[in-house]
Amino acid sequence: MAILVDKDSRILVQGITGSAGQFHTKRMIDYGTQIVGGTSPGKGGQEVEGVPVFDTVDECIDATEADTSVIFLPAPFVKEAAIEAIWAGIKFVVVIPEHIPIFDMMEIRQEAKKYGTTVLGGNTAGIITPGEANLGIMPDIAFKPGRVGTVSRSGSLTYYVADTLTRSDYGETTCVGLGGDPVLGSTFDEILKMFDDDPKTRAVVMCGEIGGVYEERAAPVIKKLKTPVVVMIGGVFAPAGKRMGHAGAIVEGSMGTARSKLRILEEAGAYPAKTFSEIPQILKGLNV
Amino acid sequence: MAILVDKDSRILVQGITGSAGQFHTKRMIDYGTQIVGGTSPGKGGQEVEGVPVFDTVDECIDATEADTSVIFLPAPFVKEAAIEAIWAGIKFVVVIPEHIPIFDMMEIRQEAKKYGTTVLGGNTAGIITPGEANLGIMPDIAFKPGRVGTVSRSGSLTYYVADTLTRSDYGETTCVGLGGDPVLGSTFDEILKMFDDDPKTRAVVMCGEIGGVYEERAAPVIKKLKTPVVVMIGGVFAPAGKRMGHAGAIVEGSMGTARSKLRILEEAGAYPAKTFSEIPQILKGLNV
Amino acid sequence: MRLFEFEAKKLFAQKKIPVTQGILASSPEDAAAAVRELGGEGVLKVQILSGGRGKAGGIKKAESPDEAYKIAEELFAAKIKDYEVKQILVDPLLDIAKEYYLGVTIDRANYKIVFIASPSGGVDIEEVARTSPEKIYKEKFDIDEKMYGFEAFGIGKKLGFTGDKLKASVPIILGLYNAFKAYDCKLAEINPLIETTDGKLWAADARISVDDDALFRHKELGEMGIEKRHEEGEMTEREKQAREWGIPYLDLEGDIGMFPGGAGFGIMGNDFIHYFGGKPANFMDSGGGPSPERLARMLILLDENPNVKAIFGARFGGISRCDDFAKGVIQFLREHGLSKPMVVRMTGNMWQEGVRLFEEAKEETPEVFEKIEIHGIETPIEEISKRAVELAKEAE
Amino acid sequence: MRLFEFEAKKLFAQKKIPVTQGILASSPEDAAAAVRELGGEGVLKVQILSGGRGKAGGIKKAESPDEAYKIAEELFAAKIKDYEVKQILVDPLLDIAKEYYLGVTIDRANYKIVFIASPSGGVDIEEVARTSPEKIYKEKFDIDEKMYGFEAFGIGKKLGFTGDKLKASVPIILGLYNAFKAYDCKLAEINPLIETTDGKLWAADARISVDDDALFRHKELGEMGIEKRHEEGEMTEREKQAREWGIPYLDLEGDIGMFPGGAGFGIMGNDFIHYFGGKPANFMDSGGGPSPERLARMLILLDENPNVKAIFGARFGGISRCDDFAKGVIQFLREHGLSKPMVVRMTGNMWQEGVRLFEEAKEETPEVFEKIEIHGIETPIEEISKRAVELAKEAE
Repeated sequence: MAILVDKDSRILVQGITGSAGQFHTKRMIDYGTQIVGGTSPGKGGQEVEGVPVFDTVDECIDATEADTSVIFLPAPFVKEAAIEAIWAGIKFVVVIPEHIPIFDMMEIRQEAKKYGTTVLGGNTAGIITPGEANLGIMPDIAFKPGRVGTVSRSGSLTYYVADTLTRSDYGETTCVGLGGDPVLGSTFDEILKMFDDDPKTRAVVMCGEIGGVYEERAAPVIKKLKTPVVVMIGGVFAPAGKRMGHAGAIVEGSMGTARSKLRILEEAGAYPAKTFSEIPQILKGLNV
Repeated sequence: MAILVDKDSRILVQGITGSAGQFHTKRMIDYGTQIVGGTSPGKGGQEVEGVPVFDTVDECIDATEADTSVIFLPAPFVKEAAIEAIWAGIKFVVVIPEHIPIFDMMEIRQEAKKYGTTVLGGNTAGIITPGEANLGIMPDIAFKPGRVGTVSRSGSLTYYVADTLTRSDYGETTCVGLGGDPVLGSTFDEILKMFDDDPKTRAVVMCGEIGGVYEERAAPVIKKLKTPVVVMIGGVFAPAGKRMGHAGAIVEGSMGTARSKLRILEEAGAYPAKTFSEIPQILKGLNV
Repeated sequence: MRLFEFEAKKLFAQKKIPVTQGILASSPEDAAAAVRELGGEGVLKVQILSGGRGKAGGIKKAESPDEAYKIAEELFAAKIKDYEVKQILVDPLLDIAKEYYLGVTIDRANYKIVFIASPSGGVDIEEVARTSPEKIYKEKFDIDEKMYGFEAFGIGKKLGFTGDKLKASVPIILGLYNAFKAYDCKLAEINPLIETTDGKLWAADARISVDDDALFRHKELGEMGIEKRHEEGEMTEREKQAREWGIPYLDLEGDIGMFPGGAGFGIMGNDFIHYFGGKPANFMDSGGGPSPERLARMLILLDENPNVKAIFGARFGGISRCDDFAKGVIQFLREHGLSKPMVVRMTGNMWQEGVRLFEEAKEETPEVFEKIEIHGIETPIEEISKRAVELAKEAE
Repeated sequence: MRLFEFEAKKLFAQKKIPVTQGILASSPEDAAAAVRELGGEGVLKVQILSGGRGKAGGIKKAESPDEAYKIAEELFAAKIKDYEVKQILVDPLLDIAKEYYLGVTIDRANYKIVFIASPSGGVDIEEVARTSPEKIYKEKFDIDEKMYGFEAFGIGKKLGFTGDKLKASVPIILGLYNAFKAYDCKLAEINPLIETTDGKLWAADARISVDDDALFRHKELGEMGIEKRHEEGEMTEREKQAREWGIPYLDLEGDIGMFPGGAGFGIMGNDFIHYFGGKPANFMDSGGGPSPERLARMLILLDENPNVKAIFGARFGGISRCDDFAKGVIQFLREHGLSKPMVVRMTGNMWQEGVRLFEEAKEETPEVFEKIEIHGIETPIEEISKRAVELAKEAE
């Protein structure tokens, strides 16, 4: 078992004919990921790495029964692509590009909620269920199948955490990159709930960082989970970021510092790890 | 019993301080209609005909528990007023003014559907439940309590039909003016269903006229009603109106003529009346 | 409010739709010069507020400036579909490979905006809709919905476009939808959308009808020289007079002058007259509670119409009062007289008083009321209709 | 992208918000002339891309042109909050009766636009939010929602406005919301919104931050002279150099040069150094698969920084390969040398090959690699952090 993506996921690459699309399509296929089709408006009928290209997501689904999409397109085109996929019935969309306009991601999220679709990103390294499917740009090398899930805003932290889990023989069920953009398609709490429902996931490592309020938002959910959550928050010693004017301060209040995030998550029952090497120690203590 | 409005309706007049608002507030009160408040942004605190005036619908509801609104405002202000009322929780809104922009009425209708609100108009003479409440600009004189409902796009036809029913001693449960504008807040089928659910309404007289497709749309509903429907359609001999370009013809097809309306409604089981005097004869034949 | 083709094209051009760049001509000289500027040939299209110009002879090809002069001279002299021709749009000639149809309107029954597209564009699109509905593609939108690029792309595909033409069709489809929304349209059409032999797409004709009731929020149209207007071409002199007086009025072909109340009853009264074998000469709407002046004007319109043989009058005293109505009519009759027989019925508010006033007036000045018959609530309106038909027959 | 006050006011004015009509001055002469034009008095406000100008002495009242000249001279010479002052906005003096706050931003946690209003505007609004939250009124909107007039009216009422001022507040509230939406803002604020003693409302200050990632669709800003920019004022020379090279870089106060991979690990690596008693000298983001040239530039930034005592290097070979990383670093070391000790760890893709390349290079030219320590996957990153702290301490 895993969450969101596995060996049966039928994956569509939006923007498959671009250079990043082509490059990562090959990588994903090499990993064994089931890439069933791609889209590139006006280039329907071509092939990329043996994968058929379609003009529209509708056509791709009709021909391939794709149910999952990963987007490799310049940021200005992401909103249209994601909403096209959502409307067409794709249930999981991974937005790799960074610099998605905030209003666009808000709109994508709104449509996703209407249609019951999960969106990751923008600016995510993607998601991997080791041994089954690798969607995005994450390196295979850090991962191996196992029993701990990870969720992080940062690609590089995901690699370090997975590497730690892999070398300590825990391995991973699924590793989820939420993305580094200021407004994200999914939040920690949503992914944590999915892990909680996955019988194979025995614990989750959640990596957050300074800024924003997505980590804090996870606290009430963590209180209710059966699955233990180990938490690392980067930026305890980072210089204070700039607030978005008075309005930002009024809306986000005292949230957003690494210390506030750690405090709130600890209070909710998460197990804090300062360094990667502490993670397997904590898991061992929890009999995971 | 009655539909949509009765002696317990708590009615708010939006635009109560305008000349039409003042004039008809007095008329409605004189009829015994329960007018509990009015609104006029910036004039909160005043009184009109002994009725308290508020700045906003929210405030009016808080103070008076209004549940119904009748709008007397210039057409450009109607959209805001209607949606304010709908959002505030008013369940029935009567739009008296004519010349409401089509897009505005579409938007009002959309919000009304979201909130489960019924809207009549624009360009309606209003609605009357004889002996209980008179909302709008309909003359009292034609009406008396009874057992037949009426629904019409035209105010003047409503008076003639009610006059006929009154003088033939059938009387009326409720008389509903849908309004004369091209896009309306409610349609025949919706009002017919309400009458069908009203135990006191023994028959309904529906008056339509040439143009539009609201009459045709009622046909599938009429087939299912327990209550008999007498139908009059004006414009059998009217000169053909102009079509709205090719697009209009494509969308509305062969609908819109008085003859097509009559044919479709007769096929659905409605009883056609050519003249007013035929109405009581038909009703008698139906043992109403 | 219907726009002229050249006006609609201005609005489309603002939404990035490629429209043919024609030249507006107000004289045969202009038309010849325009054709010269377009390289020696062009299409002359009369600018009138009506469809079916082509079939009515309002669109002609000119292959030289001289020919353009001659054609324009004829067009300016003619009436096309009852409209005087004041302007001609001289468009470049296109090498047509294929014609498409694009249109947007409101589906009132379902409260949706409908975008309509067909690969079989041109004059016979309505025929296509009837006989080959599978060639008509419709997409519905809520009033607050925008059209996404991928939706426009999907419509372009349905039209059969591929490659560069498909890409070129997307902004046209979006532009048409956006123009419809931006200008509170009741209708926006490109028919035909022309694909030329060199693979380009052009909006060769443009039709827009703006919701008159929404003009108050479209000052930008005025700034573009598009003013609120009425469609004079089809109006009779009497209709123009009535409009000046603010009275909704339409001339019909019969001989009974209709002097009724609201529009709804006006339409029904017209039917009643027909049921009893007569034909109304007009349609008219009094509005609620007409002033004595308005009543007088309504009667003048009927009295001065030579087609009118008899007048059918009906008043329902609703908010207004029948006695006020009676006073207004009596005053007019005494001041102007009436050359036609008239039958009038009053019912509703103060009808008895109205009848009494007429009877009193008749006693005072019987000569004025000789041909006037007054009824109250006791006579059904159907009887009055029948009587009006009789009066008209007697007057023949 | 933060806008200057005078730029934000231009955008507000386009949305019909009444902004004070100030005059922009680039010299003391300009400032004096501006005050003369405003009738002999005015407020001089430095135009810098930072809040808190008032408290930092960047807003001064002048009661004569001469005084304006003197104040402007001082302001142009000073640095306000680390920013050079290049322009001063000279605003008319207002007779202030009361100050309000209006702001719009994004509530990221709830995916809503939030409109914020308070009757207690002015510099201390954040304090008000903390101590008197009941004086802060918030209204949330979905991203595709417009604000209706009656909603704006409701907000105006919450601010305590009545009568004409209430009516005047509606277009200001709508205009602020519409500006926020129209320009893809992250923030739009009017603080203070001033009520003058004569009962008028004025947006006396204006703050807008536009989403940089959405600038591609706001060509109209460029047409208004508002170009994409960076906030130079607060940057060190090294930060400016890094930006020119396209390297995300921030100077910190410590002595350990951070040469890590992605931003996420960069933030965490900074914490690790602290956990072991050290202090990083910088934050840096390599981006994915940095070129040899980029690696060289990253190292130059550290080597030329006199504060840096030792360098902490970490590479996770993900999509990129550790051997490529090793080659780039080795090439730099051979060409430029490195004056600081460095400890480097490689893990992930091809880490063994990376370590081998370093070892080979060390054998070939041991003098170059004297102060370079290379580790592979077997040494945890925490050990490397600890070692970097030791190296820095040794170097003191």
